Amino acid sequence: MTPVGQGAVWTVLLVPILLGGLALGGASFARVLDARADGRRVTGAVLAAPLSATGRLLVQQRRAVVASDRLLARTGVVLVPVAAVLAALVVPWGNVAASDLSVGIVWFNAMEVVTWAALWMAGWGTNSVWGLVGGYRFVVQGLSYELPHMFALITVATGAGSLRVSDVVAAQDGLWFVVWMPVAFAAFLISALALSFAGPFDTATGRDVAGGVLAEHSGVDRLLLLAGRWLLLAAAAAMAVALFLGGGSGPLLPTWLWTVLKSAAVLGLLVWLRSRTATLRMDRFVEVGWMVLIPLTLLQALVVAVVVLR
Amino acid sequence: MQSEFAPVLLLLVATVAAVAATYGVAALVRWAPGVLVVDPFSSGMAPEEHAVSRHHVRWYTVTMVFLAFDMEMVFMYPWAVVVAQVGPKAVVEMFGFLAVLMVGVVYAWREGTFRWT
Amino acid sequence: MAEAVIFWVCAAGAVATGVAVFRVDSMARATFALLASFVFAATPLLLLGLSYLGVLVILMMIMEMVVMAIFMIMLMMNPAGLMPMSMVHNRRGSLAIAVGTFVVLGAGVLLVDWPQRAGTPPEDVTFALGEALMGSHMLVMLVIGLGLFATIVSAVVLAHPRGRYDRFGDDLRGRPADDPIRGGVGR
Amino acid sequence: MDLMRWSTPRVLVVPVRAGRAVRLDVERLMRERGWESAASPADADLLVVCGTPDADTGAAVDRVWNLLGSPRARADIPVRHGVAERLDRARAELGDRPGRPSGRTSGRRRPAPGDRPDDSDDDTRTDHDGDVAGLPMAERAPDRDGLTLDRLHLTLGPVLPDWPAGLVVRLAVQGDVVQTAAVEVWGEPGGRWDGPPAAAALDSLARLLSVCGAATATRRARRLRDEVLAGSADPAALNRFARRLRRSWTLRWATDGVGRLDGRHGDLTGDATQRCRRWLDVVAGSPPVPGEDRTAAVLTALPGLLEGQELATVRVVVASLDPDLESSGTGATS
Repeated sequence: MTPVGQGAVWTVLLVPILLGGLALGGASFARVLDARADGRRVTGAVLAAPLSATGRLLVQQRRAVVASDRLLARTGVVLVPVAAVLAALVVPWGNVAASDLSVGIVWFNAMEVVTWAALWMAGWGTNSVWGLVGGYRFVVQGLSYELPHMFALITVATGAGSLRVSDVVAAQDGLWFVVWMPVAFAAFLISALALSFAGPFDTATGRDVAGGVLAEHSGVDRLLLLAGRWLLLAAAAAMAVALFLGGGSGPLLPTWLWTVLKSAAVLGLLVWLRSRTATLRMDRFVEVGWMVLIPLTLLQALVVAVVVLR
Repeated sequence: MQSEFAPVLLLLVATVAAVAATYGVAALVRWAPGVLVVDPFSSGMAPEEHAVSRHHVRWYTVTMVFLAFDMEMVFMYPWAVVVAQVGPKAVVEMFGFLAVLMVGVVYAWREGTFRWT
Repeated sequence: MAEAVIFWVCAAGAVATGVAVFRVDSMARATFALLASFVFAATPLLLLGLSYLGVLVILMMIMEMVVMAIFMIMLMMNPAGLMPMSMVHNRRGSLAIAVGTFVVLGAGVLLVDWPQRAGTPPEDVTFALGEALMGSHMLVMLVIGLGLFATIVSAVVLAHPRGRYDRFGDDLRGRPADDPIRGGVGR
Repeated sequence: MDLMRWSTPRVLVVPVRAGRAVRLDVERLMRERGWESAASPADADLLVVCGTPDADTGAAVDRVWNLLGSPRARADIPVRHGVAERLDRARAELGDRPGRPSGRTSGRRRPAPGDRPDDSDDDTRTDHDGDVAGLPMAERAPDRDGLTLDRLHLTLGPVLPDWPAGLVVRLAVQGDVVQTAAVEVWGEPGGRWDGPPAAAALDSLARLLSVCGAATATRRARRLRDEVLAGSADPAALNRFARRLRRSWTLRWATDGVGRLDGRHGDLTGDATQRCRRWLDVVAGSPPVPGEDRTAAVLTALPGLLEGQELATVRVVVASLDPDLESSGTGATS
């Protein structure tokens, strides 16, 4: 397989487009699962539901709670999609990376952490109990998933001996990392759901707190938060492909297509998991994150480090 | 800019422009302009006070344990890059370091830090 | 040229957001103004080619400032700043210290004879950092490790309201633990 | 713009005591048409009131109606006749009208000159009482652990998605821990539930699943409920559904140890998981445990179960007990 190279400058502009397409596909798939659970037929309208919902939110009036901190709330809302797209910058699409940063893995980590601040601001800024509780729930979720997430990333970096995503892809020539780092892969998938506050990790926007962070956002603000959530999930799925599933390697098809297909498959898996689970309450998950996930991912890192020594 | 971060700047500008465009489109197609200022949703009751007050979190010790544990990331990312070259010494040292921290975490667990109290 | 522009934008941004920390009424805004200031300060590191350190500062500062926001809002009066308040105390003394520090540092910048660069920067700065940590600066890392361990223990001892004797009883044999809200591991 | 015509509305369903028949119809039609249930007024553009609310509940519904941004539409459906038509009409209203005049405010702000929409931050004004924008800041009160902390008041119900009709729980929370809880019942009850017990169990289950965040299982529960009511349910499908939920460990995690009631409470005994299992038994075909005045027992036990708990468990406790206020005569407005 040809090694991943730095693309021309304009390829940067492909990142939001590809990521947006992937996110839209994921959202459509979620609607399909919903429709099947409801016993409705899957029609074109169901597939296009994310688009029509976008239209609906664009038309909807914006609202703000009295005496709310609109500056913080809007900053938080805007930061979610922006951080998602920036995180996806280092993902190689086939053998072209829009930007192959030498510290790509740390960059992904840093951009994903932006959602901590963003969601907290978006919740606190609404001056509503629901938003407040949701924002705080996301912070404690972050405190619990972040270390296993980092250890998964470090395990990959150890395996490749580099923080550069293209080196990670090159190191998987022959044997994908998922084969000998299954625990890290699982931890990464868990944290992919957690960092995009989706699926079993949606306490921050739970129905039990009337939507939490989302409770008081409507119109275009709500649109950006929801879009940002899908973009984050898509970015994490694409990153999982580069880190664990050999990037664009595969027979017959061009490498970029393999990347897209694998990303879509991982995203589909995440969306399916999301639909099949109940929300994990944070008063339970904190302890699991610290006492189960951290030791497991540490052991995985140890195994990989020993293997790398040879 | 010779730095490798030039594409980051470009993408940042492009994304912010896209977000601004979304706001712009919304402003054009919205049926009702402006921002509706409302009371917070309280199941149909009138709110009794502003929600933004001192918010007591019951898991604040977790934040401190996290900050301490998190510091080892500063070392661990560069460690991951060199471990193959440096050899067994690097593995022993890093995991010794982590084992010490893990003992601290287990201690904190026994004290009930990871529970809402 | 572009580098100079970015540097000056970041410099001005860092100072402006730093000033904002003391000008805004809201603890939440003050915290995130400080975060913005740190991010502006981290960007010149990226310009210097210290990619790892620059990104790391951004990563760490986001996490730390979010934690700081939690404590600011838990402990400070009127955290939303809905009532007017001031973040400034002892105006005269702090002004004197600030001006004095600025003069000393500024004088240092102008008066010190800056050395010429000896040698060349390493090819891969992150790799060099890792080698230094695992080699010549090993002791530093070990000391920090023990320091962090002590931090965890003392934070728990000082700040945690309920200890093991509250949870397991005086003989530490009570199972399951007596907690007001149960957790995820070991019931 | 036609953008509203393409999309499916998001509906804030307001259940009213004695309005169960209407609610069941509304929920079935929503499911068939793919209309989603909104979690809060900001999420909604359609407000559907199922039944005839009493004066207090009506005022609460009006207050919530004021929180909906434009475009919005409202359907008050007092009786079971013509539910589909009323929903259609509300839907059409949503797509046709240019919305309400812009810039309505909460009334807590000084009226802007000329009722102009206001995009500035000047709604945060301190008046002479020390109130900001017409609302006071939170007061402090002693908490469970002997500290003195800021306290927020939060009311759950009457207008809240996935909430038992007519129940109002007033909470005082510090951080996200409940310090005090008081229970009220609003409105007048309707007739007894005469449908199959499996449908009642599925209806209660759907509420519990929804607040536990099991979105797909919620949809499936509602669908099966409608099938049971229509008499077209496949026993195998019901069994499969019950078996699958019994196996779901995330659901068990959400309910284990929550809201535990000891002995002498009939089918309320145990924690939320056990109560959930009992519903699943009924769904799978076993006869329901006859409980004498279950509703009164729930209302008595509720405050004690909620105090000292984290906010996340409050909804689970209530949903797992699910007082049947829609048909029960217990507890007039208190």
